[in-house]
Amino acid sequence: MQVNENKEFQPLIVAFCCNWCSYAGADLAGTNRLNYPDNIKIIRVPCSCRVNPMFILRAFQRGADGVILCGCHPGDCHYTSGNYFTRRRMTLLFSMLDFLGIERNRTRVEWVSAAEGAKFAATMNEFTEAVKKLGPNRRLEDLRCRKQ
Amino acid sequence: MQEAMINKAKQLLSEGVVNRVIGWKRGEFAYDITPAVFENAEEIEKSFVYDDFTAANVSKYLVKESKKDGKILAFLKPCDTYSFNQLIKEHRIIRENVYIVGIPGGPKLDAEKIKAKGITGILGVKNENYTLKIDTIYGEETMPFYEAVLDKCASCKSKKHVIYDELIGEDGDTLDSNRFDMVEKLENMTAQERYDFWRSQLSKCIRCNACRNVCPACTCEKCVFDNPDSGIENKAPSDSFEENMFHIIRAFHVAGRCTDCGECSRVCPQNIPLHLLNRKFIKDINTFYGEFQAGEDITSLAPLNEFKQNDCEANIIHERGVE
Amino acid sequence: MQRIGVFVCHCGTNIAATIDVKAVAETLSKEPGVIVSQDYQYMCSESGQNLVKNAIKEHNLTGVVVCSCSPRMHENTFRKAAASAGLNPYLVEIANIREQCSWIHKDIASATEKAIILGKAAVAKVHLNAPLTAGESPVVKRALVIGGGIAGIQTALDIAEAGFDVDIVEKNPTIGGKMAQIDKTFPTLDCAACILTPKMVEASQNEHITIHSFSEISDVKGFVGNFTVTIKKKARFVDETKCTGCGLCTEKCPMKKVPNEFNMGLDNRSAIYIPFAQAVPKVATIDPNYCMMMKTGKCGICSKVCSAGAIDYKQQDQYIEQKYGAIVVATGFNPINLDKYDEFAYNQCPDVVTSLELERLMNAAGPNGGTLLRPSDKTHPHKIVFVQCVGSRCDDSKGKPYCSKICCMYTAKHAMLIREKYPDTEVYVFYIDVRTPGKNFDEFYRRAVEQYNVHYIKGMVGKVTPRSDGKIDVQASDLLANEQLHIDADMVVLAAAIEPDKTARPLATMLTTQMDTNDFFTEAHPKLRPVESATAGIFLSGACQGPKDIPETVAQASAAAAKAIGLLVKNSITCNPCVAHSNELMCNGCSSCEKVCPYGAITYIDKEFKMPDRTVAIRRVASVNPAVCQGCGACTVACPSGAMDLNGFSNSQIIAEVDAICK
Amino acid sequence: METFTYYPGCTLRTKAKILDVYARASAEALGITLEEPADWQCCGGAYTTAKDEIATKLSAIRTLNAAKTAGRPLITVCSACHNVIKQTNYDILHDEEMASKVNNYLKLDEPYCGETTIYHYLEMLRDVIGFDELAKHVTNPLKGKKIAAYYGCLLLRPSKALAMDDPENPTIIENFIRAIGGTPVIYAQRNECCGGYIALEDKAQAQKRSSSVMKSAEDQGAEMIITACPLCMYNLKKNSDSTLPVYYFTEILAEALGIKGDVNE
Amino acid sequence: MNKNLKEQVLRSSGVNVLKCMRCGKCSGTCPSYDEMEYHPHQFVYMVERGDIETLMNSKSIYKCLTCFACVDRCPRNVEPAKVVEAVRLAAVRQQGNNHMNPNQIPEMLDDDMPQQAIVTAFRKYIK
Repeated sequence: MQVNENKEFQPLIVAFCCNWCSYAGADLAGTNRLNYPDNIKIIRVPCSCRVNPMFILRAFQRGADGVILCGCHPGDCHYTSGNYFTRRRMTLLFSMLDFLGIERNRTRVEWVSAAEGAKFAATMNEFTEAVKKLGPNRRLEDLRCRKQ
Repeated sequence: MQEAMINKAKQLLSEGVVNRVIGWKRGEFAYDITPAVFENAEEIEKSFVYDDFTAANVSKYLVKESKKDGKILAFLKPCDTYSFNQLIKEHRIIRENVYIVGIPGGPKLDAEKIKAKGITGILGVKNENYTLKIDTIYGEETMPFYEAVLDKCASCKSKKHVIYDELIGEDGDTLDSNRFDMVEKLENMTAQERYDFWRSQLSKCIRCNACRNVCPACTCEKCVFDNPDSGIENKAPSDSFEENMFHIIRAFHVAGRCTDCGECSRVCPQNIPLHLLNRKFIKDINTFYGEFQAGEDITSLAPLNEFKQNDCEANIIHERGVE
Repeated sequence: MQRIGVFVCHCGTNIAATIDVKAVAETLSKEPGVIVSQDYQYMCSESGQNLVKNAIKEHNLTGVVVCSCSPRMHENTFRKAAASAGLNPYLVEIANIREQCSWIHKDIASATEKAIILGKAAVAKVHLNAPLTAGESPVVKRALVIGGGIAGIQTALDIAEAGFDVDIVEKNPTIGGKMAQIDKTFPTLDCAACILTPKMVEASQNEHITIHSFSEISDVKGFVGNFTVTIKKKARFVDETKCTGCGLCTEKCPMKKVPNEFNMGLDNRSAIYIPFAQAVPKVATIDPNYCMMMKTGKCGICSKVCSAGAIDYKQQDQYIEQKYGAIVVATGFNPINLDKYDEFAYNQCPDVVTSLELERLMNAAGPNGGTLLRPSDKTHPHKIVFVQCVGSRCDDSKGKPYCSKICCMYTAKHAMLIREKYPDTEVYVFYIDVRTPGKNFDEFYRRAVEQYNVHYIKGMVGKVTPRSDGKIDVQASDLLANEQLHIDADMVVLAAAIEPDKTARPLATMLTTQMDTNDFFTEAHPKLRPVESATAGIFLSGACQGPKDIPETVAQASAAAAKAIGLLVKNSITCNPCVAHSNELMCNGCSSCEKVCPYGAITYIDKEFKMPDRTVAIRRVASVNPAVCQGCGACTVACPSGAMDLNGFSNSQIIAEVDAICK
Repeated sequence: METFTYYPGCTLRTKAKILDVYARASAEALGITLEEPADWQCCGGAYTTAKDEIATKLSAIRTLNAAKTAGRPLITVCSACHNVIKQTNYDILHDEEMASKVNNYLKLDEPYCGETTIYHYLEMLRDVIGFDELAKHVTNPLKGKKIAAYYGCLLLRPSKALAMDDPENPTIIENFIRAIGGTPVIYAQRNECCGGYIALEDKAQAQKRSSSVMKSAEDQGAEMIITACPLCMYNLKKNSDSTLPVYYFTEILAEALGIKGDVNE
Repeated sequence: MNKNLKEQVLRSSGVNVLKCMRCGKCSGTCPSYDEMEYHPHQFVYMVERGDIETLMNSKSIYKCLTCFACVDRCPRNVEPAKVVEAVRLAAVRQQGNNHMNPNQIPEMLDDDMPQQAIVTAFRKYIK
């Protein structure tokens, strides 16, 4: 394998976006041509509360370096309360990952409304930078899934 | 105590209040005490055991037992009543089919700790003024009582029965335990140290599923790890990720439901301190969402099934404590 | 064996300029199960859809992946196409390679690579898609119009005309909005009140229209066809049902020093007030910030003089809950605050006014009874300078980037009216461009110049300095004469930019509708769906969507009404089949899912199970009501055993997507 | 007692000593220590906005770096110095290319990257001490005095870099005037140019500009005008056709604090 | 049109002259307007056209007071003063093109003239 020392580490980031706010916010970022890195790959879910912790672990297992979960702002959930459950679930999940010594900032929850295209792009830029700084995910990967 | 329990069991059977009794039996060794169902006075007389090694929580067995015909008598230690209550809350036990006699709890003994002192061939134990006299095939040995106590009993959270039909002996109170000390100690380590600690522990896991089988919160009809459709079916860990995954998901599934009975660590043949994962969640829940003790009652909502509008954001995890 | 078709759209150059669509189609053709992979100029066009339909028929496809724009845009288009070709519409997946790929990336190689990955994820998902059948949900035959300006009034009248009940919620004590404050309307110069107030009366008398004035929206729940809205009726301390609008209380009220909002603060009103003579509803309102009774407990005069006994100092805010099938947003606009433009001395000099203030100064019902007088000394101004584009067309942090659209025309109107009424008054208009596209608009502007001799000067005012002699020194550039002018003006009128009402953003949040960066509501499609929001069942009327003059606002208001009526005439709408379902064999009956369901869609039944040992066990298991379930998926995560899953977004589908992306 | 690095600038050593001595005395009375860096240089008087002008920015950077090394915020008094130093710092923070060129040139022990916080003396009064607190120290309030604040151009603009106040609707000097007991006079020309350095070459223009400013203040009933800039002082006093008295703000500050008599001009 | 000069002025000023919408507010607000042959908006437009030399040869470049009123009030964020300065620099950087000679200074001074004015003039007029 040839390693290009100068090549910047390009993390793989999975973004779960709720259909009503954040996915629409991502669309708005696109409509407004607000760039963010192609490291971000979006998976559409109906609501942030659809995201099972096992999806997040699965992404890390398969080689993701960061996972970000975006939903409607608290109080604005299309389903009225889904994001509140998300918030508690993710708080505990992040805490457990931290407890197990997994680097912080590989995971994030952000609330992005359908009107916040700019925030979506800014969040994705910022998160990608943060994950880049952490380097590749090694503590929560499945060696068998490592890309050669 | 064993005597009083046997008498109570026989009485309730003869009065027809119950038609079965769940208690404990001795296995091959003196310290090998496992739950067992007795259907008549003779069996009880013959093999019912309740002693310092009787630590097993029988509440989980009632998920199945309570669905059978007739009422069953269950002897529940204080910690077991929390598990029992939690299962009632989750509609897993039919309360009417169980007659609960509350019995005083531990501290119970850990045979591994006695063996660790080089004492083997254990035939029986006696607690005399907190000195443990151990009768072995090689003669009598002694050790300080508290050095042989199970970890889960050493940090006992409550001597109070939260549910019962009658009590044998006095009821106690909830205790100020130091149960979060070790969690805190880990929290204060660096991420790398924590990572190393858990790697050294979880890499021992052989996925014997003892923790899952004993856990009163793990009562799923079919565990996601056994279900080929769940997407995470995994029978044996073949990689560090899978070792982590199983325990993270298991802890997550019981978060807000785990009563901290400590059975998982007690039964782990690899001595992995699994209860620390559950306690971490309990500590977080207490910190973030207010004090919560699963199984304390049967009405309160589990912390993950409710919310407050001003709950903290998940990202604060990345900013608090030691990284 | 899956037989999947992949269809990659160029979207003209929208996608094809940044993504090598041929390479995407080529690469995806090698994915397992894919038997046909094509690209096409416009997949959403009829011939593009035919391409998909023909492929479904020809290859007997079991799944379709369209790599195109956002599924929020055309998912339905392709689902319909699939259905018409005999394929279950839920066997279609969209890979969003426009909004989330070609439009945000510049590098062709990496954008193409990403598009392929998104395509692979969609293919992986469609492998696991199951055919779904949509249920139906009833439509509540009632519409809500938020905002009672000319837009809201027109929309409500049109909906009512079609026979549907409609509620107007207006935050002010009266409907009428900005148009009620305007003196004359361009380009015909007819009086605004003369054409507006009959409509206001019509609205109040229409049996299908209920007006909730002095009310706000406090909560919106539900979905198209079935919204539940909580309306907060703010306490006006006057019983609406009793007040006759006689106005005696407003005359007798001793507190008369309250800045009059209706006249832009140019004069005062009493603490109990009726905004203007033709207010609808014509009901008094007490301003608790000024009412002596409310503040000190001493006074009570209004209560004493009210023969109807309508005064109620203890009145509380009321909350009404009402169900609606459709919601029309008509929240309108406001002129911007001019604090950051004090080079025009707006804060320093009362004779520097905004155009809306000038409307009131010139209005017969205004503070000066229609005589144009300077606010400072009530003298007649002889030289008036109009400044255009104050805060519009700005690329700085202070102003708005857009053209406010109405200023050129109303300034021509103002200039003309002043010259008509006061021929001794010189009028100067500093303009950057005069923008008059609209029927009879440019003719109107030319009349101001040619017939009324208004001095139009190409250039901009740079500094306004009030002087002690009462004159205002206006320093400006005259670009065509190439000189800097100093005009001793008596009044300066600023054409302040307009912006959406401040209530729009929190409202958008409650409605889960999109807004642009300027807080204008975003239409579902800028050309083809200009009066619909992207959220089904929510329509846009008037200036809340962008700057508009009155004719345009009314046209859009009627268009929004037509769209709302189109929804209300249906008895039911097809509902989302992507709902949760529980696998009874795995369900523990633990009630976790029930606890997190916001719709109460989950109940429990005792179900008999035949056990392997031939015995029968009865177990409590969850059961989802698909008509009530909205498909959020909260239950699927609450369920520890994984018995609960969601159609269209199943655990295995999402995991397949994760795996495809991370491969 | 807080300590700040204090940059007087060339004019405060010579023609504008009054501005300096009262600034120092008042600071002391307010419990602030001003410490002058050992070897400061003249800021250059005007900021060169050109991106390809590096040398003209160096002296300001040296001052900024001195404050950084001392670990203290930098206090300026003269409007021109403040403008130059603030704009320099803004460009260092926002123009990476310039920052690297400057640092390549200076070869400091550690590159200067815009770390220093800069307060104009007025900002120090507002943001560090607080006008409410200042009011408590006033023993000799300028009761009833109608005072016109003259901002000129350099304190406020370019507002992106200076960020002192709203450039069209400033309040800082007016609030200062209120704090010392006076009544501020708002007039339109308060943020227009006095003519500045053009006085050297084109007296007529300076006269025109200064007179226009003074007239505007007089029109609104001002009894005196205050400034932070020696060049404004010069133009308003010398080149305007008005007799309205002009003072440095530090002088009337010292007066309000009741220490004016103690200071040796 | 001198392409190189235009390039240089654009680079040195950092201004995007294409953002100008020709409203003339810079010239409307400029305190030195009457002293100038070419006015702020013309600087922006002439730089866009590449007509730099005309500007360089005009005394207008020494009339800007650097008061930044045009910079702050420009609705399009064009920053005309920076263009004026870039053109002025392009002029004085040419050898022998100093606008002022140090020995002219003394006669311009009076007793109260602050140093500040002199150093500023040196910055503006001389290279």
